[in-house]
Amino acid sequence: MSFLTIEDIRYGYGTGRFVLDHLSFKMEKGKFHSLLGKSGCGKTTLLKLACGLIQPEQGSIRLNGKEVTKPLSESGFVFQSPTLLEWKTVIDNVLLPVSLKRKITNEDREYAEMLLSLMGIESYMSSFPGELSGGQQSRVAVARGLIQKPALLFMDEPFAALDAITREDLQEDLLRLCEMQQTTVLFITHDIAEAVFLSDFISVMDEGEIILEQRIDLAKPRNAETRYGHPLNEISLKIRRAISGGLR
Amino acid sequence: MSFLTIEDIRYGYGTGRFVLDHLSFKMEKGKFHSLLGKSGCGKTTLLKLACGLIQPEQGSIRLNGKEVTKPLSESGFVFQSPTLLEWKTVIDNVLLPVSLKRKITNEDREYAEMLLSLMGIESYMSSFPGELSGGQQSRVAVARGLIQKPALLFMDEPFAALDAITREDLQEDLLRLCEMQQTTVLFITHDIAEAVFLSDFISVMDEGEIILEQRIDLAKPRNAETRYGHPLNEISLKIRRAISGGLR
Amino acid sequence: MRKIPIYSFLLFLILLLLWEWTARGMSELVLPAPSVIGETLYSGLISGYFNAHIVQTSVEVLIGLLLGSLLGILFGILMGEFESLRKLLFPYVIASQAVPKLALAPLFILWFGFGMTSKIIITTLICFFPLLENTVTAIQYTDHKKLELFRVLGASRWQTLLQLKLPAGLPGIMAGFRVASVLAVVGAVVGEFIGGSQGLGALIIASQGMMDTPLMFSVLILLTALGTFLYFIIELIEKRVLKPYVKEKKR
Amino acid sequence: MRKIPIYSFLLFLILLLLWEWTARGMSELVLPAPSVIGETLYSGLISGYFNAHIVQTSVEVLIGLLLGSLLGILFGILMGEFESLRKLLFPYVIASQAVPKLALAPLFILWFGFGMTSKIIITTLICFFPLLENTVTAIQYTDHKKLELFRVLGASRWQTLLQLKLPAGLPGIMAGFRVASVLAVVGAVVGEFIGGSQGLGALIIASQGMMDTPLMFSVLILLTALGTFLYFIIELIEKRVLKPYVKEKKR
Amino acid sequence: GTNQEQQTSEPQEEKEPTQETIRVASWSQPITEQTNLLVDEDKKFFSEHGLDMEFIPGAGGGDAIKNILSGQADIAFTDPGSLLFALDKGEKLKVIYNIYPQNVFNVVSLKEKNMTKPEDLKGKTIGVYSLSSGTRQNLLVLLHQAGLTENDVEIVETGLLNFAPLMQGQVDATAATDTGLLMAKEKGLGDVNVINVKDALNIPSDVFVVTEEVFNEKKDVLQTFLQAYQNSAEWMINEPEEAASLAVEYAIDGKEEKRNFEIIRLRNLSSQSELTKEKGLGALDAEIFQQAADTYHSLGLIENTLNMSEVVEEDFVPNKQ
Ligand SMILES: Nc1ncnc2c1ncn2[C@@H]1O[C@H](COP(=O)(O)OP(=O)(O)OP(=O)(O)O)[C@@H](O)[C@H]1O
Ligand SMILES: Nc1ncnc2c1ncn2[C@@H]1O[C@H](COP(=O)(O)OP(=O)(O)OP(=O)(O)O)[C@@H](O)[C@H]1O
Ligand SMILES: Cc1ncc(C[n+]2csc(CCO)c2C)c(N)n1
Ligand SMILES: [Mg+2]
Ligand SMILES: [Mg+2]
Repeated sequence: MSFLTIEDIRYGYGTGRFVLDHLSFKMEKGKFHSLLGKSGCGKTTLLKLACGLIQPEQGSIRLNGKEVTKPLSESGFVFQSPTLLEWKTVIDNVLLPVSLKRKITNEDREYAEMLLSLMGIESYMSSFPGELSGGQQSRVAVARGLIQKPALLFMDEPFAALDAITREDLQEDLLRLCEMQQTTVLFITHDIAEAVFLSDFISVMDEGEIILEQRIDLAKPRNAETRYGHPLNEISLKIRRAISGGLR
Repeated sequence: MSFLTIEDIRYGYGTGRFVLDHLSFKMEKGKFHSLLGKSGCGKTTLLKLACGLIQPEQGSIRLNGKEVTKPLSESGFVFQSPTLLEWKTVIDNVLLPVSLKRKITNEDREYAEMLLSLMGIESYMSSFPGELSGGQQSRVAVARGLIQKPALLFMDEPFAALDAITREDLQEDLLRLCEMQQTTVLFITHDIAEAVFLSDFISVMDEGEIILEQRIDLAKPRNAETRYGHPLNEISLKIRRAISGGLR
Repeated sequence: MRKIPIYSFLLFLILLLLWEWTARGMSELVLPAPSVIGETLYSGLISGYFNAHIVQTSVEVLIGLLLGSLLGILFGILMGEFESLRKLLFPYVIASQAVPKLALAPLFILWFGFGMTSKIIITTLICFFPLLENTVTAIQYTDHKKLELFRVLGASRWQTLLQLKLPAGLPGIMAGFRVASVLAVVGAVVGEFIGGSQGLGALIIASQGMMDTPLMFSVLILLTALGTFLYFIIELIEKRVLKPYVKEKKR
Repeated sequence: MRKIPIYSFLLFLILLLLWEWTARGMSELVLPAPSVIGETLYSGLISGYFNAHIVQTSVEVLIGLLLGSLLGILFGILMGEFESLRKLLFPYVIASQAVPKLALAPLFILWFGFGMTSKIIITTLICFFPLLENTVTAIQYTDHKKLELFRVLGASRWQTLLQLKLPAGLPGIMAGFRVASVLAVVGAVVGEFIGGSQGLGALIIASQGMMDTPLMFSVLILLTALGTFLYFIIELIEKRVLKPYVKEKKR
Repeated sequence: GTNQEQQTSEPQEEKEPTQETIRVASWSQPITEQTNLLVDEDKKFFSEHGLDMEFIPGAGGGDAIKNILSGQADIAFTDPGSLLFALDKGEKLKVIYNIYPQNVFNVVSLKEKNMTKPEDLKGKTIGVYSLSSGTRQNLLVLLHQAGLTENDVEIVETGLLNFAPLMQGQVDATAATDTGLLMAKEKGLGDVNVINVKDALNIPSDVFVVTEEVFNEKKDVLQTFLQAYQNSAEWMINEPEEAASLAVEYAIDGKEEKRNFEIIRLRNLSSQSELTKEKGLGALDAEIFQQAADTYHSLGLIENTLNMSEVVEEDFVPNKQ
């Protein structure tokens, strides 16, 4: 049974051209889904549609059979750009989603600090976003996306601004967290190996269409071994070919 | 003979902590230099110092023996975030550096169009930045950085928001352009393979220090073969170890 | 949303009726009924009685607004760019604003004559301030990433101003312009209060002398119309000028 | 940069001398010399002659500014959030601004009495507009990425307003506040022009009636001081409130 | 000045080659009651004397005096109150013509209040235009003559629409002028009692004032001007209907001819007195000005005792033929 179903949707930004057309997509509960594809192919658009931020012109988006018409606020989000509030400290930025729901408890604060130290930026807790490096800002955004222990998590290139090492650490942390909390994830990335390492399902897009759906059956828990193992490489190559094959 | 010399500089953002301390760095004329390192280690800071955007508290930065005290406006720049002017069209954004120097000629316009089509976004020429995807915006910024055919080029993670395929295309285009124009480049990236593929010299930073300087002697012109060849992989591994070894 | 004009009209009607009803129980001297005012306004417009006054005031308002806005933006730029200039000049700017123009009438007449000039100067002075403050603010809060970009591109101060700070600050500057456009009307009228023999302000004084409140209210309505017209024009300009911003920022 | 106070003082001195020199050749009734004004001001301050007037006007200014700012922000929020409300109300807002308060003064007196109320209402009305316009603009030009963030986090309209639109628009709103603070002084004084037996505005009128121009100029100087003081206070508040912005945006 | 004005006293003379400019600073805008001063284009009272008369509007008698002090005007059309204040400040001024020898100020109360004499004002609330207005000064004069002071009444400022609070009952009485009362009656003011200030102290309402400097340097022009003004005032007295119809065009408040006529009638009355019947329009009497100055002094409105015989210059007034 699929959790989130996108059926035959169409979307354009009012420019006459449809960015997505006749696109269908499914997400299974508790699974990790990745979207890959050339820059500008419509990944971000699809993610925004899936999370209810924008509405399709045609077709339907259903969560557990119920039409999605507005953002599912119990989900977690990490946008392509960090989008932090400059006038709040790092920890307050992380706690923002909670503070919009209810009073912040000590537990929330502790969890936020835990996430920040997972992200390796616990020492910047009281800094303002303007005082952070690009990668540090994007890690604050990731912590903010995770603060609510969401059942549904949308992430748009969350690790793009990070070095390989930090990135791998965070991938493993993310996988652990998601497994623990049975999170359903929609993840956009340009790093094919990252997608394969993390995902249960990978969809490759091209010019507004999904041109490949790939199930990843690598054993869990995944670790450094998985990462440099042959199976991962093979799948990576296949996906890579799909992406570049999409080159028309 | 080195072209740009950074000697024993120290820099802090006024927070009491020095981001860079006793750092020295050299760039050779016409060569491609990459900076790698964990997020927050001070790469962007070093690049801003090198290009004259900020001044060190101690130490000296010299270009051809002459102290650098303000940005070298004949150079090219690509910042970590695209930073486009929302009220100008894509092509006008690309032409901005020229328009600040002199009247735009037809040649400029043609060159801008050429760069945009190299970047694969020639069809968005008359769009506004707000109508582009994240990766498309970053490609506009790259085109803007190249428009002046600069002798000196500073790029801060220019390809981070791009998919693997586009990225590889652009890497090759960039290499070709730089070779043609004998450009000296300072390039920041998190993609180790990218750095190795592109560079003549790689410096690995950690906590404000340069912990590894590596000359890359791979044959030129570099192509797909270089990319998947054994030598590249080996160097990559070494650099990777340096970065993670920096983990203290 | 399409029913706004209807609601708007209904609200207007209700207010009018309320007014009419209140005024019925009162002397015309205190609060003339809208019907009476309407009559006075209509006959005055038909007979051309208002024409010369309207033209006079409009000319003052337009010239004053133009000068005031230009000066406001100019000084806003200077005081936004040069902190020192700001510190140097701001006491005088505040003096020019906090002092009621009405009190300085004889000086204005002494310096600029009792003709249109002194009225235009008063209007200019009044328009000047909102634009100044909004321009200063717009200039000071430019996104620092874009500023870095311009620095690195070797843009001159002048270029940074014209191509970055002003365009980026345009929404704020336009807000100042909207405020100024309405204040300009008040400015011209206050200018005419101090010894003008023509213009809507002079007419207000005259109508008060005649205790002709319906006439006074007619003039007030004309002033409102003038203000609304200016505001509307500026909104139109704004919509055109700010289109790219709206594309990016509003949705 | 450290020499600014000196230059500022020098400029002031030069202007003062110029004034003294001009005034020497003129009747004291038209333009009194600064020395004469200084004397009047000093003796008035020493003898406590101004005290009650200063207090009265300050109270009106403060209450009016407070009310006007609150209303301005409130209506700015409403009209910024609800396009329909904006369309519905803006003719009345413009009417309230384009109509010179001085003309309505007799009516204000009739409606609100001779006391402080009518002065406060006039001040409120005058302060209101710059804050309204700047708030509307600040609200309308919020960064759309941050708006998306708040939408996605399920923030209510109210939360988006309080935690995003207002803080993000604070620099613009503060600019409106600075304008309002200085206009408040003019508002209170204009209110006192008609029907006030106390307050600096009443003192201006009285001094004009007695043709005591040095006294009038003393009052104008007090008004400038009051305006400068308010402006200064608001700048201080601004510097504190806007610190995080400055961190990010200014350097 | 040149001698040319002398020759121009013959009214028939056509356009002079050189016209002498004379600027008159009024206390008001160009209003109906000053029609005679405004209709030069039609009636040529001034241009036939070779005068190019320029009307400078003002907002109050103080403005008029400031305008002559600053050299913006030659002659001020102003009230004696403003004159006295300026003299008190040490300005050197001359009164050269009595425009309205009658005091036009009054205190108006509703009939039912039954206030008929100045003494009845005790303890009452009385409205004035503003603290600086002639209504207040004249109210004080009236009270003074009745042995009352400012402290015996409550004076409130009501602005120009001062009859409205009277009709609404917010004040017991209001200080006004004859024309103000006329308008108010037109607006439905019911039966009222009027206490006229002229019955207490008949200080003239308006005079022509010049600075000593102008007085000394432009004697001829001034005399020519006064002659022309006198002619115009006589015309207004003789042809009130014509004046009323011309006012429609020339006066800013001349919308209705009928009302213009009423105003002009009132001003014609206040232009004439026993003295003017004897000596001609504009005749001055230093004595009444001295009384005014003394009253203002004892009221504390001015600080110095003034010698008005030095100020009032009777010789310039054209004599009755
Ligand atoms: N404006 C600032 N004020 C204070 N501290 C800053 C500021 N900018 C950067 N820093 C600090 O300086 C250090 C180096 O930052 P820098 O931007 O150079 O890192 P980076 O190597 O480019 O990282 P990334 O890969 O994440 O972009 C970081 O620890 C950061 O917190
Ligand atoms: N606001 C907008 N207005 C008009 N067109 C838009 C807008 N946003 C995106 N587009 C267009 O829609 C297409 C898909 O954009 P989208 O952001 O979904 O791409 P993406 O796959 O996320 O790309 P990237 O990897 O570069 O982030 C692009 O061609 C882009 O030009
Ligand atoms: C007939 C006549 N009516 C009213 C006034 C007006 N007025 C009388 S005293 C005074 C105070 C000075 O401002 C003013 C304005 C006048 N001069 N002449
Ligand atoms: Mg995207
Ligand atoms: Mg960086």
